[in-house]
Amino acid sequence: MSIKVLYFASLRETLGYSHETLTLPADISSVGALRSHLASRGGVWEALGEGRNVRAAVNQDMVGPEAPVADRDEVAFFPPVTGG
Amino acid sequence: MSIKVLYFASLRETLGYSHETLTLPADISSVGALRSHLASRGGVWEALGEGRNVRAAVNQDMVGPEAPVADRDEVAFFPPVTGG
Amino acid sequence: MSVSVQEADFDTGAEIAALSAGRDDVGAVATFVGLVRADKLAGSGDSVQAMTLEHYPGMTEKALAAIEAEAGQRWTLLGTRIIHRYGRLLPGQQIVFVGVASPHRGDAFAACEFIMDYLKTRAPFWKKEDTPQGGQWVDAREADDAAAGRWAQG
Amino acid sequence: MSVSVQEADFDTGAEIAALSAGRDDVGAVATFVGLVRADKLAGSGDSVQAMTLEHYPGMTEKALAAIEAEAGQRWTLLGTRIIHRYGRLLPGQQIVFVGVASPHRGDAFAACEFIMDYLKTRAPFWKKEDTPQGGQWVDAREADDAAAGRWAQG
Repeated sequence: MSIKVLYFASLRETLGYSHETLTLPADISSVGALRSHLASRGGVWEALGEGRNVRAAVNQDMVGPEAPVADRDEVAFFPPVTGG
Repeated sequence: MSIKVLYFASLRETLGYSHETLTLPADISSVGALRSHLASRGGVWEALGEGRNVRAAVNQDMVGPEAPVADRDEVAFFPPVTGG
Repeated sequence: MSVSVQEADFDTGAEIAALSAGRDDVGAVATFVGLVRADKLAGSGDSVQAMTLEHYPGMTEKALAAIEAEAGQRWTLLGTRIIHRYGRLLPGQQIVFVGVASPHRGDAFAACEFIMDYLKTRAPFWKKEDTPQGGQWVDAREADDAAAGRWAQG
Repeated sequence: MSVSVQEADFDTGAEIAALSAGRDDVGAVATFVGLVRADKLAGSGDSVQAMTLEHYPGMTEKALAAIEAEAGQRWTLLGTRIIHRYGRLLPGQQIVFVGVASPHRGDAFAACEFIMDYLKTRAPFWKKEDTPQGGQWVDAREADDAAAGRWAQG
């Protein structure tokens, strides 16, 4: 399964990446599982770890950790929004 | 005691007066008493009678019937306002 | 803080700009513009063709200034502006402008709505609608009293 | 009904006029303008010197359109307009415009405040303040979550 992952704002700066394309193991099928998978890279990626205030979107809709992730999805992680 | 009385909107049209200057009997010292005094003229002036929806101001502040009326005051009677 | 009662139209963009001009502490400007609607008349196919606004010169300005002052006591405001027109107005034309500047949006929204609700029940304006059957005074709405009543302090 | 996400400034007067242009059924236009404040920074005498707004192109427009559509389902609206800027902005400059046209003021005010509250918590924008000590991301405010929570339907 191949997906695109985007990072924004402080998370983008911390990770040093604005986006990446990933081939995921078959057992990673939710946003929460993807996030844990990324955090397990260690180092700066712990910014995605449990307890960090990170929001997610799949295909440009904000979602919770239980949301499914499918092939070719666009998944984004970012801090709570501060527009307006 | 001499006062000026103003009438506005539908009340002005009904009465046929926009204003008048009145010399009041000494026993008329409140807005409510003045209103009854005017209504007792009969005819179109019954538009100021009890039960009619009329508001009052003394010296350009909206007041209730208990408000005092003093020499040289400007008293106004009008229907409920409909601006905005 | 300023109030105008006038026959002339107003420029909403210029009024909004003036509320934050030359300062850097305004984070929020909430505004309201009221316009003449061509409402259908009950019991006929006709619509309102124009509206004439009468007011009580002197008291109008005093009432609007008092409403503005009360809003300034209730909320943190950096500027307020009230403009109300009188005279003959056509459907689509502007009647009233209320603009409120504040550091924060909550105060700006609340104060703007408060001013409109109080204006509707306390400022001495009266509307008369021109219809094909002649002039007809607009009745006060109980909903406006209820809206103003929401702001009563316990 | 229209949404713009842009670097360019906007003309509030023209946007307000467009919300009732050519129609005679709009009685109320409620608007909000958000601006950059030169807030004092905690623990220093310095102030915010500029702000850079980052956003998520594509999702931003989608989120704003969804908020606008939800407002249109909750209230009787005749037009809505949302403009949100991104890029570098200075204190006093405009960030966001929300305008809502309705027959009646109650719906216009409620929908305008609803859109702002939802925009603050659901639209993917992030602010970074320029300070003499460098860039600093703005933290989300719990008060904004609480404001958006008010509109939850039971």
